[in-house]
Amino acid sequence: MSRIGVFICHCGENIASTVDCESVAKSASEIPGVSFSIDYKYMCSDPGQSKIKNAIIEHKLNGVVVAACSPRMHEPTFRKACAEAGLNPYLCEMANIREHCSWVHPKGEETTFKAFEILRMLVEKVKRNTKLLPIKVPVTKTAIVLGGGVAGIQAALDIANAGHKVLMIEKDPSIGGHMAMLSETFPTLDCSQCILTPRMVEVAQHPNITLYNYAELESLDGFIGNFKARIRLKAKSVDPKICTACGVCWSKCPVKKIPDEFNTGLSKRTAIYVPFPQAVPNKPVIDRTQCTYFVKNGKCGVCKKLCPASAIDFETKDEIIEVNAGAVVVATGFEIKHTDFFPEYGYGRYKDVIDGLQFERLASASGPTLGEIKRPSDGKVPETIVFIACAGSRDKAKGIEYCSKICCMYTAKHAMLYKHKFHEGKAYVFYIDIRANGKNYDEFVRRTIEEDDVNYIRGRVSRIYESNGKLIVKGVDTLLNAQPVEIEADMVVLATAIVANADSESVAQKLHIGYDKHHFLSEAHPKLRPVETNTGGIFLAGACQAPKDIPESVSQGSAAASKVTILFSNDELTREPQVAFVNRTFPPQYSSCTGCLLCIPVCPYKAIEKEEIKNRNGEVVKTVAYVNGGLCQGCGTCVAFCRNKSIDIQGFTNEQMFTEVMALNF
Amino acid sequence: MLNKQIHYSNQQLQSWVDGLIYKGKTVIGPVKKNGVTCFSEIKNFNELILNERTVYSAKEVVLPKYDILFKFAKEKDKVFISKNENSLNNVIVIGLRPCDNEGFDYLRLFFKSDPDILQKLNTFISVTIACEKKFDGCFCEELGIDKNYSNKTDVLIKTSENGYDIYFNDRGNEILSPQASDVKPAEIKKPVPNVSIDNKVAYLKKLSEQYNSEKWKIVSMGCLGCGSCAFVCPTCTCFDVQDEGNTQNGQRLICWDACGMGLFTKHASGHNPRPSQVERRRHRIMHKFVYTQDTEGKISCVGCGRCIAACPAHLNIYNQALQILQ
Amino acid sequence: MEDFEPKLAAFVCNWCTYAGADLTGTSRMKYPSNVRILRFPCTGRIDFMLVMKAFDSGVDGLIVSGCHPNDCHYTSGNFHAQRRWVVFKEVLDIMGFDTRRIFFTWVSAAEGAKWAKVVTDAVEELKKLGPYSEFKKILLKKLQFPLDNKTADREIKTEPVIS
Amino acid sequence: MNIGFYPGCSLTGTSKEYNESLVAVATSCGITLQEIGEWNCCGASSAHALNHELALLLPSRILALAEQQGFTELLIPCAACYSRIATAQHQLLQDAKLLAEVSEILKIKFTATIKLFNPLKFLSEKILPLIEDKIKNKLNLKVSCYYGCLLVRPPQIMKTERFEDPVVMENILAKCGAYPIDWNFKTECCGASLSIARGDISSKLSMRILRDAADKKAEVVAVACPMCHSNLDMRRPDINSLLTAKIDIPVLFITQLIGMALGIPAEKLGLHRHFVKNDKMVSNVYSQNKVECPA
Amino acid sequence: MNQKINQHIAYLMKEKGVNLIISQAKDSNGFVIPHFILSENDIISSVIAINEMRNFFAYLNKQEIKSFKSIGIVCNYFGVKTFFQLKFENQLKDLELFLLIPTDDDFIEITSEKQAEDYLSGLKQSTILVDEELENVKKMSMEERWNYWMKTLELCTKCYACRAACPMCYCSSCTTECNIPQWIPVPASLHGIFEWHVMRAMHLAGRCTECDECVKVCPANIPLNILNKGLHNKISEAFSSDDSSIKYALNFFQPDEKVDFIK
Repeated sequence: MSRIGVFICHCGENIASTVDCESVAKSASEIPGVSFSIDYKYMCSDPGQSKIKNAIIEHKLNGVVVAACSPRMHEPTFRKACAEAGLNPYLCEMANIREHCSWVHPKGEETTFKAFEILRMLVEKVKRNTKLLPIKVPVTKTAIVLGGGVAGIQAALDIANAGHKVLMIEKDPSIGGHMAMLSETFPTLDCSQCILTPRMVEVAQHPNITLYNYAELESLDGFIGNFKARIRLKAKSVDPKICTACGVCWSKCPVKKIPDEFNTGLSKRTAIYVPFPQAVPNKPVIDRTQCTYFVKNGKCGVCKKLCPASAIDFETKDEIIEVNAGAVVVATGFEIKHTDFFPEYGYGRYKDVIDGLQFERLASASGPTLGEIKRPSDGKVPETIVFIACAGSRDKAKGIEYCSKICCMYTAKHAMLYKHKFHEGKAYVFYIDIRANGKNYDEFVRRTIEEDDVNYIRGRVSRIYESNGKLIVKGVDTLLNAQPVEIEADMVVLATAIVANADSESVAQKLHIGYDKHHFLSEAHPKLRPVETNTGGIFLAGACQAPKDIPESVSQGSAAASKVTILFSNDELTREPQVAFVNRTFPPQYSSCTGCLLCIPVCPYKAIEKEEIKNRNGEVVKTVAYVNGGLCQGCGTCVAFCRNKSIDIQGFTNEQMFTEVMALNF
Repeated sequence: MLNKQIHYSNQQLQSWVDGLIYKGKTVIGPVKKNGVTCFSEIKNFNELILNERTVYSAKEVVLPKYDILFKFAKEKDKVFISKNENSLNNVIVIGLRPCDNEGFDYLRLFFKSDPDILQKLNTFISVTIACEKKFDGCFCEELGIDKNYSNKTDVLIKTSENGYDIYFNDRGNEILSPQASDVKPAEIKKPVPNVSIDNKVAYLKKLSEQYNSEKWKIVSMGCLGCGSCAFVCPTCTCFDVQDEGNTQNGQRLICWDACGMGLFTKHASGHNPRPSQVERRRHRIMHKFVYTQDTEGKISCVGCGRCIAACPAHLNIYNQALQILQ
Repeated sequence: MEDFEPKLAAFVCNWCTYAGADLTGTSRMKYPSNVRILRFPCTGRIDFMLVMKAFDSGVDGLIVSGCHPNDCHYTSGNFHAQRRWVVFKEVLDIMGFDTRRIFFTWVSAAEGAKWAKVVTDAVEELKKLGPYSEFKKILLKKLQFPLDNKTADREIKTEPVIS
Repeated sequence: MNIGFYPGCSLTGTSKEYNESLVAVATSCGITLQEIGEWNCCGASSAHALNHELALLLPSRILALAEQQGFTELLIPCAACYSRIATAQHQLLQDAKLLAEVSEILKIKFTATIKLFNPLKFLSEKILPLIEDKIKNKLNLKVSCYYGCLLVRPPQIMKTERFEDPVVMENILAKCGAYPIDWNFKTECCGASLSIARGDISSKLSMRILRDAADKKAEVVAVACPMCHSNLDMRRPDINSLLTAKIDIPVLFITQLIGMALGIPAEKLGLHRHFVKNDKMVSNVYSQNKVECPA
Repeated sequence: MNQKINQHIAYLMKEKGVNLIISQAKDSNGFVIPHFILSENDIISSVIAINEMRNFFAYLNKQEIKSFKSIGIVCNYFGVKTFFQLKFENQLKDLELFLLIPTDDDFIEITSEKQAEDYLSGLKQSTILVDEELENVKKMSMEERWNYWMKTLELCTKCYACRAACPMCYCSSCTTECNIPQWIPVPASLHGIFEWHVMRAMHLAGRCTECDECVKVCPANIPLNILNKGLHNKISEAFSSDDSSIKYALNFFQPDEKVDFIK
């Protein structure tokens, strides 16, 4: 028999001004099942709450309905009060007679009756409420950081420094990502290698961080706090423990014609190689697609013979290891469009039309030209360079309508570097708008224009073509009363668009997270939860979510790390018990679920899986749906979807909603 | 006992029925609703369909598919109840067949201890039409029911050369109110009870020996477990009681139920004494031919063949019984 | 049918329309008091059976409202609900049910004014349509009281039972 | 094998030689160009600047007539006509209501799904596979292929491959033994639309095109559009007036070059109709091998 | 069944260890009824036109029939459609099925889902189903439609023959049997019947294979299939932009798709 306490709040005058609380309290006491009903001026105040607590103890209530403001406001308060009085908090419901009744209707008998009817519906619902306990999910305190760029490194270091284990997975032979390829970084022009390499070394040496370089995530299953990941360690053919990185192998390797990815194709590398001098780990790797031993099955093997430490073994295979983790930080970074993407700039035919990253390599001291700006075609120092901003970005026709955010800044930096290295050189920058909105950013661009007299032309470049050794750049200057401009340049640098990695779609599918139409990974909420995703326990950092510069990537790395440390702050994850469950019945039927599993695609959180019910000697008796309490966020879409009502959701069960709807009429 | 006899022409019969309706009697007869023949109140004679066997039996008149037993309401702390009085006085059911009357006769035996329903069964006046030919699926003769004679009715109409010979007893006399002149004592050939029927009934009783035979499995394979055979059968009486309403007021309803359905014998614990269609089909056949011989003293199947027509797989209950007995 | 006061229920999603109705309250906008609001975690949770039960309990109209597409707190609840309503509305249309009495809308947490307008328009429309008498005819059970010839059967004292 | 043929006004007027050479090349490859009956002007000259509805209806009527007369494929050699008809087809296929309206006005029921051929598609899909073994005279001329604008723009409708740097003409002429040169003004505008209003601007633009061809030592310029030809050939005196060093590179239609390669006699190809003399270049092409190919 | 099928049935039972064939036969009054073949001598030859054949897949929901493990079913196009849909819904799990589809004098045998899909895609079936009863119901005004349905549904006695004969109604505990809460009123009052038929139509939306068994078995011959056909047409027309790999439209959605009646 239900013994329900009804507590009607005056909310000062907010409710009492239009609703006659006493008569509602009186008529509430007549509702069958209500054994205590009072009204009070401020229910949410301390005296108000103690009235509730005393009533629970004194009248042995097994259900409480507080008729006051919106549950979105004070439901936690009143539920905590009931819990303190020993009543399971989920047996307390709120009837919203303020926002939905007293404030929006005139004073009168009609409004009082409506308040009573709202109250009665909740009383009927409370009669069907059951005791619920928050869900406890164990948490494995190891984090996986996918991607070794600056964002990944920052996240890994923060999590490791917080005392948790980190597994970093990097698909290239060395960590460092795109930042390692840069020369200097805006706005302070400090050398990218100098600020990044110490961090990379710190990652390599950190006791809590295990670095899997030249490795990819094969699959990820499980849910927040209990992920099971399978990592594919690509065969390096060189045993890092024995190898002393003496350099004999990559100096003697006969295959020297492979375009070096790190130097963006401006120089060549050998089949066995270390991407760049400051690589971490600084051990070589054999590129099996190019090495003649693999391509012409066993022809060469020079490196193996010459290796003093005999660390080279061609027979090693890809290895798949299984790890457990509690959270995943995705920091897989970005790619840029290459010059062949632009028909109007020659389909990538002209050697001296290069992209921003290639210019970075030219300007970098460890680059192919050791920091000298030289034309890739004939190696001469270019007298005139034209920089073209927004190459591909903000261009609907090219399908990239967003702004790549950092090109204005690095174009200004490139121009400044060029002028510092070659004072007499002439630099032009074609731009639409200069977006320099970071700290000291605009000052940096003004310095490029005023001190290094790079002249900025506001206009687009329509075509580039080569004519007797010169690159004719046909553009327009929209500020000088729209005069067409034609510049004979020695080199053209395109600030090409930043796009998502080619494999970002498959990574997102492996992690069951969303991605937008440009294949950037989708955050849970653009403003309020930028580093989280819709899947619990998976966080984002850096340019994989959207184009961003180094300061932002680093701060997102730290933000994701803080989310992970919050998750790992206690051993168990407690969650609201508003979670779906598939019903179970007595043996021959085991569950009313027919196993049609049509509900699996309905769940936005992929919380519904197939479960095979086995009998004592292990045979599968029935396959039914199973809701993973850890992942379910309690939206209830599956409950309304299930034909024979086999799935129900705690807090909004079928029976509760049924009685609430039927209480509508009386 | 049908002791009197008069002769009506076609026209006279029609004007008699229209007269009854005009006099305010409720006349219920077989009508075609949306392509389905069932017993329902008629407003004039030519609504009647007299040449077909109805899909739904006349049991509907006495035991409707759902009926309100009583309504209840709670005021302050008292509960008030109002019984539902719907008696069948001055109701005339026309278009019955001899097998229907046998059905009603069985119902009178079955409900002998339930005053309300018994009172209903005995108040309405039944007008039976003898069958010339058997409809498809009928097997009343095999069960000893004479298809063109029934003494368990108030009025019996038999077609003759130019019209109808009508035999009636004194209850029938009230509604016919014939002129004395054309009333003749009924000379009607009462069927001689042939002995083969009694040993047919005894033969059917042997079904209980076959209770555990494997043949039930084969016989019941075609049964899908729906309720259509029970709901069209004139002698099926199983019912389910349901309450509808809310915490203030509501009503108690009695509605048809069928032993064929899985839920019929399911216990609250989940155990089901008749777990599969084999047991359910066996129960239906045994109930119709064996169990009622002990309780009511006669088999409760009247051989009307309605269940065969309504069954999704057209299972023939009589042939199946014989098949089990071979 | 001026003096007819329609009985209107509203199935709303907790994250958007319920919050929108709260906002209507906090900004003290007025709307007719015929509506009774029921809270659901998401429009995805609104079952077509519950819509039928609403009409079973004698309402004259029903508002079903939730987050705008792509606003759903659970990302796709409203999309699934939308597809279900397309099919449900079709079967009611074929059966001749008066689907004008079901008002499907999207009201976000910021659209307090829109919520007031939705309720006012709904009540206006229902006043024009009048009570849903055809459907109530077949709802024979609860609605034909008080009892005609009632006989007191027994008294029930509701004294507090210490469980 | 026959194909619907829409000559348009220029092929029957100022560029008669394009028509003659096209027909000659087609017949020698066994393709009959069947002119569609009572065709009307495609509205290229001014319609699309003055009246959108007229600009749609004129080409739509051509599509309707072709479909009505049972053609499944339609060759439109002039780039301007092709651009107008292809744009109309694009609009009709995207908007069923518009198609219904237009067929209502034209009183002809049609679906506008006929396959259109611009000169490049026709040459590469229909002619190229056939002339492999029919080459009589190797052209061995340095040729710069000029595409102009209408054959490649707007890319969504024309759907030409590598629309900024097309290579279709180069491939065809290479098969005919010519040496196509890589130059930069393939798709630059020759100022055709201003040729009447501002002759000076179109002369300057055409001059720049020819100057680049001359720089690259081209011996002949191949074109596939009457307007390009008229600007580069007919306007040569004005162009030369802007230059210190005269440019006398002849400008021929690609069909004429192919015709010469197939050995079709010069008169049949209308080579004598050009302003810039080309008899010296033509004679040494034919003189390589004396055999005259039968008419 | 024709000669070829009978021989094949005999072969299946002897070699392939199939121990039950659900065939079809005509009874004395010409009704098509299920004919269960347990051994060779049960095989009979009866001539049934292909469109007269019925869909007996509902028998597979019975525990006693499932226990035969390896079963053959004689069926027509709708049978194959049902088989494909049941396989799609992970039913018929531990059953080995042999579908025998009689053509004029020969037959086609289907055992796997793939074969069923090819067979179905072979027959170009229009996505919009034409049914003149549905047409003239749609033409009626709302009141007429309501009265039409109240008149037809009035005869329903809730015998649940439509549920028993429907192969897609395989739920071990149907929502009608759920009494906490009592979703569907048990008595056959007009309101109870209305809610039952709306629920049945909704539960079959997008899954019904239009074999019309429900209409054939309904003693009150209520035109149930026009509800299913109406929904089938609505689904294929409203969600026509889903690509063909989507077999069930109601648990799928296209990003930012719009519906007109939601303001």
